[in-house]
Amino acid sequence: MTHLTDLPLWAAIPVCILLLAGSAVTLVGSIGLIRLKTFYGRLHAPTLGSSAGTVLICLASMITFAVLQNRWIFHEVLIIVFIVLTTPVTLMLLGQAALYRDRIEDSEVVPRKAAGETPSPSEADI
Amino acid sequence: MLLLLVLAPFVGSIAALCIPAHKGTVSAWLAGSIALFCLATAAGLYPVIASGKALRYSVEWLPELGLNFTLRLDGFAWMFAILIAAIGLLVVVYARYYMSASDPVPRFFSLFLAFMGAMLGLVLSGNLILLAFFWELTSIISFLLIGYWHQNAAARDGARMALTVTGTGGLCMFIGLILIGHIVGSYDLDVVLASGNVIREHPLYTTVLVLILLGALTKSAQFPFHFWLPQAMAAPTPVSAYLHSATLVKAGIFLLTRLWPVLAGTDQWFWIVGLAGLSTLLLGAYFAIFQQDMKGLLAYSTISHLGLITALLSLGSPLAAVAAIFHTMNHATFKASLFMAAGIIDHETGTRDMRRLSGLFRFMPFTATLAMVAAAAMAGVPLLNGFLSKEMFFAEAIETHKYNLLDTVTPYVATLASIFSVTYSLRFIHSVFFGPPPHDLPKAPHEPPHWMRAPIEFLVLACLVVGVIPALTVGPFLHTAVQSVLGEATPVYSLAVWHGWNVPLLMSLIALAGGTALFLMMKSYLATSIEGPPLFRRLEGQRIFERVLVTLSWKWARSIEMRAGTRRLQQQMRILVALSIAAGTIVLFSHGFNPAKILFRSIDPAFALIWLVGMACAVGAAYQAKFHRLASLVLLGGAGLVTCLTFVWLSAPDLAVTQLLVEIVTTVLILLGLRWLPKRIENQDDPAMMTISVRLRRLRDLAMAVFAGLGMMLISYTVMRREIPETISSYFLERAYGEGGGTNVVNVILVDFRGFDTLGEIGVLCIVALTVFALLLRFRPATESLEAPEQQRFQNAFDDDHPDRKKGDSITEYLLVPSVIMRWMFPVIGMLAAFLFFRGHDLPGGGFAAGIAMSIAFILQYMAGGTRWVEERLRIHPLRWMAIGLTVATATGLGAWVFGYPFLTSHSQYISLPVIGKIPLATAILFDLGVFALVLGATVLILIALAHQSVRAPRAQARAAKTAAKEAG
Amino acid sequence: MRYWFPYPLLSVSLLLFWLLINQSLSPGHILLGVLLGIAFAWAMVNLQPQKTRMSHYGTAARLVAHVAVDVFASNIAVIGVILRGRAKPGFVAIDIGLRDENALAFLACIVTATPGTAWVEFDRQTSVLLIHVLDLDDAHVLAELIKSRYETPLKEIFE
Amino acid sequence: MNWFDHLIILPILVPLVTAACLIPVDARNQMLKGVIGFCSTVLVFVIGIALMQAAATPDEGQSGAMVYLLGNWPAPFGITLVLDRLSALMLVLTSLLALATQVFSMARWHRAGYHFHSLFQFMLAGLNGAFLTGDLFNLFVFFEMMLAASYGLLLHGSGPLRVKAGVHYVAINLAASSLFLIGVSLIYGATGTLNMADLALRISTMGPESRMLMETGAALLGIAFLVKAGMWPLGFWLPATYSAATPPVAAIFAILTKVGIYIILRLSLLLFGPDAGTSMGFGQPLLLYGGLLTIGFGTVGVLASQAMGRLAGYCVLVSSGTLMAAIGLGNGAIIGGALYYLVSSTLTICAFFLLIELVERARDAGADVLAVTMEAYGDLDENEEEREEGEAVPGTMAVLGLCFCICALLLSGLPPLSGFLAKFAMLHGLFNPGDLGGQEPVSGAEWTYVGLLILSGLSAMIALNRVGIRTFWTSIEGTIPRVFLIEITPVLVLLSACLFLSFQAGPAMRYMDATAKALADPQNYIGRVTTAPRAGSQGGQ
Amino acid sequence: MNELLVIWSILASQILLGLAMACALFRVIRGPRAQDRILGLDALYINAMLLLLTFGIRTANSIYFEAALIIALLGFVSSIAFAKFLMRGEVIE
Amino acid sequence: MELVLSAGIGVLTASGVWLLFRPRTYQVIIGLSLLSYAVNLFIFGMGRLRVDAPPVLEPGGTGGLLTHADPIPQALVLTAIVIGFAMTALFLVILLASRGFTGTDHVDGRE
Ligand code: NA
Ligand code: NA
Repeated sequence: MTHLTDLPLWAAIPVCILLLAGSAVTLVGSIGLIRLKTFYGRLHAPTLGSSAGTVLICLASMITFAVLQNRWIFHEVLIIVFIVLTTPVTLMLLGQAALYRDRIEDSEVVPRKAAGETPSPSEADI
Repeated sequence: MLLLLVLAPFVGSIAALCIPAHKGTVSAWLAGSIALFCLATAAGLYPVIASGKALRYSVEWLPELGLNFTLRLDGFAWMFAILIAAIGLLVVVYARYYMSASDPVPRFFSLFLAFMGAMLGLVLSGNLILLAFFWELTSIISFLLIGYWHQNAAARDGARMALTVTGTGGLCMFIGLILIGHIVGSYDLDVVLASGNVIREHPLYTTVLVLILLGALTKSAQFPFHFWLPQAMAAPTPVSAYLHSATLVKAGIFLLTRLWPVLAGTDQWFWIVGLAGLSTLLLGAYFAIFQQDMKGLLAYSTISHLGLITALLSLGSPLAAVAAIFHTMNHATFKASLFMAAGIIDHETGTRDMRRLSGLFRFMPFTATLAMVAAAAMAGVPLLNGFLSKEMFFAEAIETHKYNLLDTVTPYVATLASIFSVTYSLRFIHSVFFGPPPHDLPKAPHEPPHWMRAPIEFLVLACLVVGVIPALTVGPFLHTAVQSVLGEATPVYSLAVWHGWNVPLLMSLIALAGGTALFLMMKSYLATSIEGPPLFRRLEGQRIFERVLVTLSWKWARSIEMRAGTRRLQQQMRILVALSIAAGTIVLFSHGFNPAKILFRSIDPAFALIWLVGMACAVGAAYQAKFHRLASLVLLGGAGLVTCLTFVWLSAPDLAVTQLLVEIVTTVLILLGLRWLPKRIENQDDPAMMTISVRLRRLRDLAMAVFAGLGMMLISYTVMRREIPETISSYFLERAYGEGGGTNVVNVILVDFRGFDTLGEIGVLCIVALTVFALLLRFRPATESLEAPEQQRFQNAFDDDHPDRKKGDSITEYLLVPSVIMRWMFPVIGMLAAFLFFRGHDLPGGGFAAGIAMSIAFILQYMAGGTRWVEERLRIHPLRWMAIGLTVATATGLGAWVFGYPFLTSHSQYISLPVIGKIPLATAILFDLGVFALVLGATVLILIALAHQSVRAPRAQARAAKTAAKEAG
Repeated sequence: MRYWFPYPLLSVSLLLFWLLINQSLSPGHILLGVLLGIAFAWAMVNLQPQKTRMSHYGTAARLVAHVAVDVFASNIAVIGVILRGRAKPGFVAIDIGLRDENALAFLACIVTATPGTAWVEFDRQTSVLLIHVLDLDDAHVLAELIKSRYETPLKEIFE
Repeated sequence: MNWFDHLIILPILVPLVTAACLIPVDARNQMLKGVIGFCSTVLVFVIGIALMQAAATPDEGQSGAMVYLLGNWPAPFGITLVLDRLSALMLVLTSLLALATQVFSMARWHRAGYHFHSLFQFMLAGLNGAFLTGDLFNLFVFFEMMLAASYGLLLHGSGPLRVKAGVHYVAINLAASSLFLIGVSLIYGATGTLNMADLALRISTMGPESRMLMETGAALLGIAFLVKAGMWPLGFWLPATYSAATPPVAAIFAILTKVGIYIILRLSLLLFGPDAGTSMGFGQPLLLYGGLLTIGFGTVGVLASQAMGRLAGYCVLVSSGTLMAAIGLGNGAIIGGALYYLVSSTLTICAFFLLIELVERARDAGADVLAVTMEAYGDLDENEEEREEGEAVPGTMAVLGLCFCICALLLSGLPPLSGFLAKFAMLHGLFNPGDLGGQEPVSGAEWTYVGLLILSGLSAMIALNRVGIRTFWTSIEGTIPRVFLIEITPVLVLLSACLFLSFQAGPAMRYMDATAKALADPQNYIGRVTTAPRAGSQGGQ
Repeated sequence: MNELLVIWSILASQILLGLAMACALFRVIRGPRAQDRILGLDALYINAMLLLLTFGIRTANSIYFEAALIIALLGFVSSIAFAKFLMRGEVIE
Repeated sequence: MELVLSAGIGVLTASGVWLLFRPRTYQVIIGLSLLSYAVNLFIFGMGRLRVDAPPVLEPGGTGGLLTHADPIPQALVLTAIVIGFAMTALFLVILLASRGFTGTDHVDGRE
């Protein structure tokens, strides 16, 4: 069994920095979820966690295990890849759903159906 | 022989059932020969018991409990057996002519024979429990006999009442008899009869007495349980003649007499039995006078005579007992003949109403003469048998037995009742046979066929012969009977017509004179009066009984059922939770529960933070579940996520993985269901609506919920803070690798140590999937959920409104990019499932997790492409997967048999292959494969079945619309 | 060959995935990975995803590098926006020439993974992409940037 | 191990495998499914008889409990199956009921929905597993299997009534299952074992705090079982559920409440017997008073019910309450009689549920519920035209009437059938805890029990009388129902089983008494389980 | 020294992530609209995944990795189910 | 840890039980789910809490309760999770059917 406390200082420092930075970025993203006023604004907030946050923390993990267990297979990459591939799907679908719902309610802040097309009166009803 | 005596009627009964309905005569012959056989057998046994010994026959039935099929024939039983068989034979002859061809006659004789058998069994029982057995049997069969003409409402009611009253009494008596067994230590009649003192001195004596008397008094229709008997007159007359003369009602007398040596002689006995007997005697006679129905009159007279016998038995003197036994015989003869006579009149004239009948002497002189003699016997006219026993009764009545009021009034009551009895006998004869000729009778009266009258002739002859020369005819038989009951206490008595001028004779004369006078006074009143006696007309026992029964068993029962029970789920849940809380609290505090000291120092702040989030999720989910279902579901997901994190934190990676996967599937599942539920309930809690009671109810619910939560918290904290006891897990931890062949102990437990649990668990999953599938095939959505969701309607309308768009463009466009990614995810998730599967035995994962992961891959495709799109491309056979999975898992377990090991014994081995190296092979993997297949199949089936509703419902709707259009057009 | 290996790139990726996730390069795992990779590729045939032939791996590498840099930069920018609490959000419509759906998927991933921009809607008839931008200075500049920096290389790779 | 040793597990495996094999068979071959299922049940029945004989054969001077170590792991570590007289009895009873109801269902009801026979076999597996297992958590698993199948069977045929009843039934039972889990895990947390025999051993030497927690667990567990057994006030779901189920399902449900009773009996005598130290007799007052209240409520319900289905449901409650109170009296002598009563009343109720449907067909001609459900919401139901199996029986009403009479006699405990003997046996045991003639005083609770026993019989008599008269004696205009041989035969078979029990009361009662004795002295059971040898010399590896 | 550093910084980062979860939860509870809640849940999932990664680092045990991987790979499934439910009123058509 | 977890169990139980008393079927199903989390955690807690001691052995090694968490409650929870999932699915479908037949989502099938 290995323990984190066996980590040499030269590795510990970058690991700590990466960890703190990653979680801080994630926290800021989540704060954005609170602070940003509109839904479309908030749509951007989780991406901080899913991009920088994930990458930084995964890096920390890679370093830790590489050093501690002398293991050079970085399966954390998988997490990065999957997060990058799957988060957009959620956000895209959510964004479209929000857009649709706002259009139904005839909200002023959202554009009509994609540019080049003027909203028809019937569309305003829906 | 005894066995034959009891069994023959039952055999005959079954045989009669097999006779076709129209062959009434055959069944009559059958019944007659059985009755004759019984009579002959019983008669043939007389020499054996004449010496005073009892004949016994015993077969083991329930020997451990002291219940044997013991038959015992002594003089008293013999006397009854002869009565039962002889009168039975006569009634059969009579019934042969009485019953009409349109009735199912074989059924009548079948029941009749069964009743005879039960009655014989009752009197021959040598075991108390057997006695109770036949006792209830007589009640039940009499119910069927009384209700024989069940098209008639009176017959139904009468039958029901008879059964209810006598059955209830019988059940009480049953307890009493068991108690006697408890006191005496045996149910054997011989033993019981020898233990009179033990019983009378036992603290339970009064209880026993009351219980047994309840049985006996109800059966023999003693006041205040007499009311069923007149109602039972709705039965066919042969039934009445049999039941109310020699058999059913005499069963109570039989029991009282039988147990007389062990129960009688105490104050309790005297008071209860005496009071019942005397009041029945008097009231029965009084009521009889005012009956307009011939059978009603006879019924009340029966009640009265039974009261007489009971009163005799109450006195506790041996001579009285002799009188009782003697009167039992006599009453049977004259009452049977009177009933038959009444039946003939009813049969020939079509009515039994004495107001309509009159002057029948002209039309049927022979029958009239017979009836007159029998009625005279009933009235106690000298030279007939009724006179003899009544004389004995008077003699006993004037004796002093106990110094109390009841004993003092006995002679007066006896005389008065006798006056009444003369009155009603006179009335019976006079109003039916004398007076002007009858007019507008339903039928023209004439003499019945000779053989129908023959039984009456025989019985009346018996009355006469016994009345004139008692000592020579019934003397010895009576003596045998008396001796078998009283044993050494048998008194000296003489059976003679003439005992000289004495007080009893005086009383008889007073009765005759007074009765005649009374009749003459009331003659005109009776000829026109309405049914029922004055003063007591309102007090109709059966009506009170009916009302009580309805109130008790219907109104009260319902209101209790409503009050003590509930059909509402919420109440039931509250009760369940409240009881659980109570159970836990009581147990804990009976042990002096002391919550473990709360320790703050080992709290991990991050973990605490996570749980703050978790608790907020839980409370939020609970709060939102009413108003915002989607939000509640989201929050539920949050709580689940926190649960997962907890599992990871606290060293349970397997649980975390499984919980996560299940979480995802559950969310999709509930969302699929949410489609068919009402969307959102607007907050209706406007303050005006919130009455105080609603608030209080909520407060109570909240208090209970908080209490339950607090309880769980305290208990779990207490357990978790304790040292772990010596547990069976050490065994698993030590042997998981060495003997189970895997390093992931949890997985080894699941597939090996406790693989049987897993087999059961996947079975449950399989069952649920099948149930869901079956239920959804019959699913009918609520009407407002039937049409497509409003979003789709809007989007489809939008597509329709725009010429450049096709229907369905919106959804295609919406999913254009996401579906690409979702599709490519399919093999990736599949690989993940394979990964989870293969590593399960050594690291977190396993067949279950793999199965769920794989099913998520499929569901994702359904979400991306829709049901039809996927099913055009992928053939998934969830049912087959399930069947294969369960079979594989079981077969793996069975494989161990071949090697002589029990089910599910696993085998693991490492196999070396060139290039690849050592690979582990464990049969447990095969088992896990079964788990995988089943979980995959079941999960997919559940989700897909639910998803299919979106396709099915519109299709069904369209079909319905088409059908409607076709019908319209 | 095509019949046996319908999606070679997919099979290779799956093998890679298998080895990474198992943290092993043992022959047994390679064999298993290959088998599974091929098996799932066959399964994919039924789902009929659009087949695309990828080429220009150099361009792909460059694109990855660009994206990494952009993501990093926009992370910082968005952190700033959130902490400052001031932003000028807005929608931008961009004409996109990409037809290949896999390429579109990549573009979507890039745009969304980059903090500050979010893919909201794509009209297939008009090929107009609507994105939401957290802090919008100039819509045209952004549109051009996306077209040149992401769309063009993707077109090169996939079409 | 020889082949006979494996016989114990077959009552679980045979139905399980049969169920699995029936799943993919096309729903159109329902008859084939039925026949296969029937064969499986027959097999289980035969095995049950063999096991019963084995359990009853004295072995080294003691009545033998056979132990089966699953996976060849020794007790208390692995899961053990234990066969003793009691479990063998329950196995035979279950399969007898199953045979009857299955045949009955094949006339028409199995076509009312889908996967009837699979669910039925699953239920058998679950029931048999619950009877055989010697492990608390495994008991939970089989309980759930049985319950899950019962949910499926209750909903078989769908329809508003069944679904409405289903919501309540499932919700209550899910909550109860949570309690079950809490109880089992608490017991594990306090004692460190799941094996019942091992638990019994540990209880005698347990520290006070562990004992407290263990008893709390047992109390919660008890509540869960009492829900299943239908104790007042936990059993309100029962009449509604039973009367809503399709007849064959309601009939097989007759055994479900008995599972709760079985477990209560098993655990209370095993764990809280004379060796349990201060835990001796734990929970008995609750059982006694709860049982008495249940009889009372059942009695009232029987009187208040108009529909026969509900009436029968309340009869189930009465029977259940009678047994609970009998156990709660803590009088060993009553247990033998109670077991006899259990068998008799279960058979009767099962027959009664089957009979009800046949009888009610006569009452309103349009009661062909099946046809109604079929056409109302069919989708895949095109193949469901009325196909009738077997031939109509002549003299239908007479046969039905006779059967009804017999049922009424049995339910109200009147002679000449086993209902009467059962009541007698219980009362005998109640008054004579020792030998007959011992002069033990009778307590107030015991008197109440006697009174309620009589009252319940009385109310059954009155209510059945009322219903019977209404059905058979007043409905002249009612049509004569079409009843098929394979529908009436099961009823007759069940009733003849009661008849058999009455004639063979002696041997039957000896078996029950021996069972009761073995239960009262669990040392033999515990010893058998804890010393059960593993197969092979070095274990199964 | 480095023990302290590592332990404290991990703890700090876990607390930060825990706070991030709390923020996401705030959005879930607060809404105001369904899409906000779902977005919050998605963020909750990502934060939880990162927390799991830090937990793996803290225990220097890669056994917890799978849980994180599953969130990364499958966590989006429930989110898109929600999103699709919002958009189309049903999850699978 | 114990305190936090037991408080969590308590809150989950209370929320779940509160929902069991509510009249809407949907509330009941959410309540049962919350309750099942609580029960699962409760079962899990019965094996006591251990951090970083998963019951996964070194290849070839043996373990004990000193070095590893108790695996039995974990196995029990796994079974409970599966059964809980199945029951949730079943109950959901039943309540859908109930609503279909009765037109209301009240637990008693009528308002
Ligand atoms: Na973005
Ligand atoms: Na999610």
